[in-house]
Amino acid sequence: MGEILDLAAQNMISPVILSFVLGLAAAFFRSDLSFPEAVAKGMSLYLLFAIGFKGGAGDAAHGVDQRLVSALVAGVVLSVSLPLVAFALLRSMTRVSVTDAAAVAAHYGSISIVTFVAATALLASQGIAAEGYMVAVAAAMEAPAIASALWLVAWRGGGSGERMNAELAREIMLNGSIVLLVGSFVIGWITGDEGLKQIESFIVSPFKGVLCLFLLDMGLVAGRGLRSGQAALSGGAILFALIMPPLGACAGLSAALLLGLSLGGTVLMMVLAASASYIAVPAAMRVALPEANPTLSLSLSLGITFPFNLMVGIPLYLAVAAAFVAV
Amino acid sequence: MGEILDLAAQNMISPVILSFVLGLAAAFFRSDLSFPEAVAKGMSLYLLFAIGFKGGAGDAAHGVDQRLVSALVAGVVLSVSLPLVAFALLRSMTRVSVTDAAAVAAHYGSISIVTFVAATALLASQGIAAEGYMVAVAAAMEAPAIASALWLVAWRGGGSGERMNAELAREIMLNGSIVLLVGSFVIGWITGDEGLKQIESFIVSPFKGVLCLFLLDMGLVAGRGLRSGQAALSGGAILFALIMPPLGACAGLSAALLLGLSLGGTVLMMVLAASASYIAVPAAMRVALPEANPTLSLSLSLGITFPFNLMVGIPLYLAVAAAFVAV
Amino acid sequence: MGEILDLAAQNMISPVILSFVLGLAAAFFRSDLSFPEAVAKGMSLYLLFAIGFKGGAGDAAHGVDQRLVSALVAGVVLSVSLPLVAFALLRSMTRVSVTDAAAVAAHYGSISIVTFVAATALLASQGIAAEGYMVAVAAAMEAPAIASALWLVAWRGGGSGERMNAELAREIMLNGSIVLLVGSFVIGWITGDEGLKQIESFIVSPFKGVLCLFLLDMGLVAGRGLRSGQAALSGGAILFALIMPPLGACAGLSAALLLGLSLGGTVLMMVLAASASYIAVPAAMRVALPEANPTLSLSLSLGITFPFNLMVGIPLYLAVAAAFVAV
Amino acid sequence: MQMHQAKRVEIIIEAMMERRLTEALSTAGVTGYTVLPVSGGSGRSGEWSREGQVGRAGGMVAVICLVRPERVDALLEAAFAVVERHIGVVSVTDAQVIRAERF
Amino acid sequence: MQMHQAKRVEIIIEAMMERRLTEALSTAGVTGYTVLPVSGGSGRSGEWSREGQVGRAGGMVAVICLVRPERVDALLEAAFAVVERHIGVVSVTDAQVIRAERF
Amino acid sequence: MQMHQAKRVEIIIEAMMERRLTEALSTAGVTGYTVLPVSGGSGRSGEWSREGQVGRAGGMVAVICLVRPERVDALLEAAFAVVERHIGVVSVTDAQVIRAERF
Ligand SMILES: Nc1ncnc2c1ncn2[C@@H]1O[C@H](COP(=O)(O)O)[C@@H](O)[C@H]1O
Ligand SMILES: Nc1ncnc2c1ncn2[C@@H]1O[C@H](COP(=O)(O)O)[C@@H](O)[C@H]1O
Ligand SMILES: Nc1ncnc2c1ncn2[C@@H]1O[C@H](COP(=O)(O)O)[C@@H](O)[C@H]1O
Ligand code: NA
Ligand code: NA
Ligand code: NA
Repeated sequence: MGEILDLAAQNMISPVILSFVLGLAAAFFRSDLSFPEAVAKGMSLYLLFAIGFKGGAGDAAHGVDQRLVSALVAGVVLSVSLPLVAFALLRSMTRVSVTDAAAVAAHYGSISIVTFVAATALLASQGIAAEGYMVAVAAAMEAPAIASALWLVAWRGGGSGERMNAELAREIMLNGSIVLLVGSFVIGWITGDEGLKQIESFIVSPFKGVLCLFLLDMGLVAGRGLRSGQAALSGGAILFALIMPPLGACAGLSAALLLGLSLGGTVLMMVLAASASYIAVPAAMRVALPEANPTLSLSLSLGITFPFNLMVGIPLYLAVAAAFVAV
Repeated sequence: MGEILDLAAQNMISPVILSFVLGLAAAFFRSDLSFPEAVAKGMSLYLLFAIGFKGGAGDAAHGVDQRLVSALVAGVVLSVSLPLVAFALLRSMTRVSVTDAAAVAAHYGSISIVTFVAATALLASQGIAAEGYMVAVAAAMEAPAIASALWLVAWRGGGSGERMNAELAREIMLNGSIVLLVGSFVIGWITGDEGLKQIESFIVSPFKGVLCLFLLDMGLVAGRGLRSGQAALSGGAILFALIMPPLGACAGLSAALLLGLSLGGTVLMMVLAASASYIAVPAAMRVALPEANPTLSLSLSLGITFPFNLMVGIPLYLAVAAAFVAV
Repeated sequence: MGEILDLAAQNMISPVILSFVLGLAAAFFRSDLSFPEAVAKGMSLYLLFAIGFKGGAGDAAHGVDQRLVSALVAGVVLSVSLPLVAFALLRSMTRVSVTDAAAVAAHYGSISIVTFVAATALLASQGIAAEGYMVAVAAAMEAPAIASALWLVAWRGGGSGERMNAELAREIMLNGSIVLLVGSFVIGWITGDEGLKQIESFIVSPFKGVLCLFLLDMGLVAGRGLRSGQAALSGGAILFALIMPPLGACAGLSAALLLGLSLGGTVLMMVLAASASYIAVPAAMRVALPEANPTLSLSLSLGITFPFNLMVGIPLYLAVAAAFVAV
Repeated sequence: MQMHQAKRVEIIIEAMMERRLTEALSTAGVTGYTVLPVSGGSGRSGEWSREGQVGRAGGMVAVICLVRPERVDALLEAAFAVVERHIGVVSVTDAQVIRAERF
Repeated sequence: MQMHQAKRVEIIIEAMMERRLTEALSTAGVTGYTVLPVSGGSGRSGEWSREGQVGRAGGMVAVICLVRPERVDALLEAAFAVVERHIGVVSVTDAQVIRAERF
Repeated sequence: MQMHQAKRVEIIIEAMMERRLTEALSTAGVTGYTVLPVSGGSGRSGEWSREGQVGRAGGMVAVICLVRPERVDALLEAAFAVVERHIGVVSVTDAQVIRAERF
């Protein structure tokens, strides 16, 4: 227990987390500090490219083993099934409509890539290795949750939800962040260590610094979102946003143990399951479930679950994983 | 004397200064070279974060000594009182209105963070250390000059200047650049050398290169501003923009000697006092003194004082400081 | 022959080329992956500054020898004369109008700086040095082709082409990319190795990584352009876009042999002659030859010639040059 | 200068729906439109701003179409079919254009 | 398609005043508006452009409000109180909108 | 609020021609205009978008001028001379402005 607190405390005073806190604080006090949209997007493209490439290059050495495939399957299963849990919880804990519950559920089945990135940074700083292909698992988990949510709406009759058609499916699967993550994973895998060496001083050395600035921006956006989204948040919804991540992490842990992942891989699987989308799913929901209130989903996923995972969740999941997985 | 010229010459042919000159020249010959607004803002956010963090981390080792507080007080006093000098000079040397004189005075009481950054770069290249907390002093000097200017207008009846109310004060104090500078200073201070090591290859190694590109952009903006602002500039105003910096530097020198700052800290204090704002104050003036002509203030501070300090001032102040402060 | 294929294969699986392919693929499958305009421009400003500076710093050691001047002259001659070849080919191979043929010809007389950059990256990875002043040659070759094209239109009466007047000439010569390239070349030349050392970790180490992201963006833009420009492309035009680069490369080779350039310099001269503009010339054509169809020129230069040079051309030119120039 | 009657239709719609809207416009025979970026706004669903945002969701764009008066109805049907279930505003103004052959 | 009369108010104002303007609009009962970025312009105070700029001062934004005709006066009073001492332009056009319940 | 008749002229033109247009407007006595960025569009020359683009060619801007009705003809002549050979659209709407002394 003391060890967890220690790790959490150490995590809390890293530049990465403090930058996020600075952003939150600036938004809270209504500072006009802000990043241009283009700069924020540029940083996120950089992070996706770097994390994908490094994952691929890390795996190139080992070759694609059998476990990649089973990990992908496990990820998809988690992404499809976690929304059902989230939906049930939301319908019992809050009074949100079927459509809203389904939309929120989709966010929690999917993943937050920046939470994943923060977890890899923490693992790296602790010298804990992880399977490179977890990046591919992350990409695989982005979309399936959306299908679950649309199915929930169709089943429970929550409005005129657009049916999952081929056009929509294509759009979701070829979402920019999925394509960039998978693409750079493949490039890293093909070019391997040789390729990594060529662009190391771009994607490895400055990585953590960029992550700081990006989290500063995320803090600003999350803080602003919380301020304006407050009204939409009931106590039950907030509770949900704090309970769902550990529940997801448990599911991720089970999957990781079944797969026999390393300690690092287990933590990352937990983080993926525990985190909630704030890019791919919100976009898909606007197209497929326009009646759902976007403010509710984003306040929960970006305003509550994201900070929770960043500050408390990740070290917690690491401590729990360490109890289950021999190093 | 020869030594000063030497240093000035050496300063002049550094990539940093030459990049600025390139920008000026490109604007002068009406090249369409330009940086997107988002990129310029992104670079300035980077520079503020990096300089703040490094300042904080540098101080973490020493602990906050008593001198931080006295240096902050000295900075505030300079920022409040220099506008009075500037106002008096402007009213006697030029025929600008009370409002315009007050607005210009506010710019000169406040500081230019990029001049400060350029000075730290020169100090670093000369191997001269400086107090990390000078970054905090820089932040503290941004705003007080605005209050002075508004008071001058109220006193001399120069129009319907908005009174300094709580809302306006909050807005000015929580200006994005102040929050980022102070925030990253605090993060640097908390995480110390350990934190610095984590993000060094982002905020230290590429720093000077980013500064080059940023100064290239500043040259373009300053040059364009000079071209279109020319008309607003009388000989007296130009003279003011060349006399005020050394005057401010003298005031800064006195303060630094009183405080017993190191050679590096003394130079930085002189630079802060000598430099004129081009971000925080112009914004505040548009809200509080909309009748003031923004072209005049910006032409003077960005078009004349900024290049003067960059190219002549900084090495001059260093030479003078070296005569007063034992290394 | 086997060696060429080897080099081409090795080139193909570098992160740089694969990033471009990823962009092409993403555009082809209509992914919504995209870079903000400001980020794309920011990366191109970075690449221009870095390549210019490095070229200048590389030359500073040697001093400007006589060959710089003759290389510049050779570049201008190539830029002026290649459009005549391109025009003749286009008029015989396709049925495009005089104006369109002239506009396309201007693109092929001018150069693509990112193809040049990719070639320097390949040379560097093979440990082959090149004359730093080739950057200046690149800059010198950007504009003259435009004059040729306007002259072709005037001669063949292809519409109301704006005559090359002083205003237009100034605008073209002071095009942002030319000014930045020449300016940073001069800065690099003045500050030399000393200057380079100061900003090395900004313009050297991360260079290749930025190039990857930039080429990813170029792939997206080229792919999107091809998809929407398809209709404008006849078989003859496509053939032209594949034949013209090797022809240009031959002309470049001859020039390089005459000048007695090193192996690296020879390759770069070939690449310059072989590549087609996609920034400076398209902009000039919109002003001077607005009747020309911009989609045609861009589809050919960016959609066909650029990928051809990047993936096949550069290693091919290197192999050919190696047969002619002793190392 | 000889001017021609036209309608200026301005559709402010979620960025995510832009492609669907412009495809619907094309299908309805509208060939010309211009898209302006939007940096923020406010409506029944609250205030928003693009600052620091990464995703496209939560942003809007303004699509401007100049059309001949007789075509405005077809355009509005098409636009409305897309906008109907979505956040968005459609307004029409009388305008005059030069070069009528273009619309 | 059934259309409803409305007014389209376009306020071009200094970026620094954006928040004050939108707060004044809200206070005046205007709930919907859209903010467009502005990249440059010219007026009595000279020409300007956002290129390469870092600060917000010196930039402008365009705020577009569609309102029912009877509400336009309240809106203009509110806007004018903010714009009065500041650089800015306010124009009103007759427009038609679909979905009147929104305005 | 006292309003004054004016014309709102909106010129959507290639970004490369922006400077030539605004110089022509100034020459024609138009002192005020505002430039809005344009992110994409479609016309006879096909669809386009600014995403990921580096050069200025292929982009457009929207220039808005509010002028007194009696000045609109001079403005249109000047604008047309620039737009004539180029891609672009010009529309004019009736508007009302406050502070007539500004136009
Ligand atoms: N009356 C209006 N005038 C201008 N823009 C509006 C208006 N109402 C809504 N909008 C825009 O449409 C968006 C969504 O509106 P709403 O569906 O009411 O939340 C707002 O955020 C504004 O950008
Ligand atoms: N007549 C006008 N039409 C359109 N925009 C204008 C007009 N007059 C002024 N503006 C805009 O308002 C800004 C400030 O105008 P001014 O206060 O005249 O300097 C200008 O830079 C333009 O962006
Ligand atoms: N009817 C229209 N309404 C609005 N914008 C248009 C219209 N026609 C053309 N445009 C704009 O002008 C550009 C060039 O048009 P065009 O010359 O027809 O290719 C288009 O890409 C649009 O941005
Ligand atoms: Na999840
Ligand atoms: Na000062
Ligand atoms: Na060429």
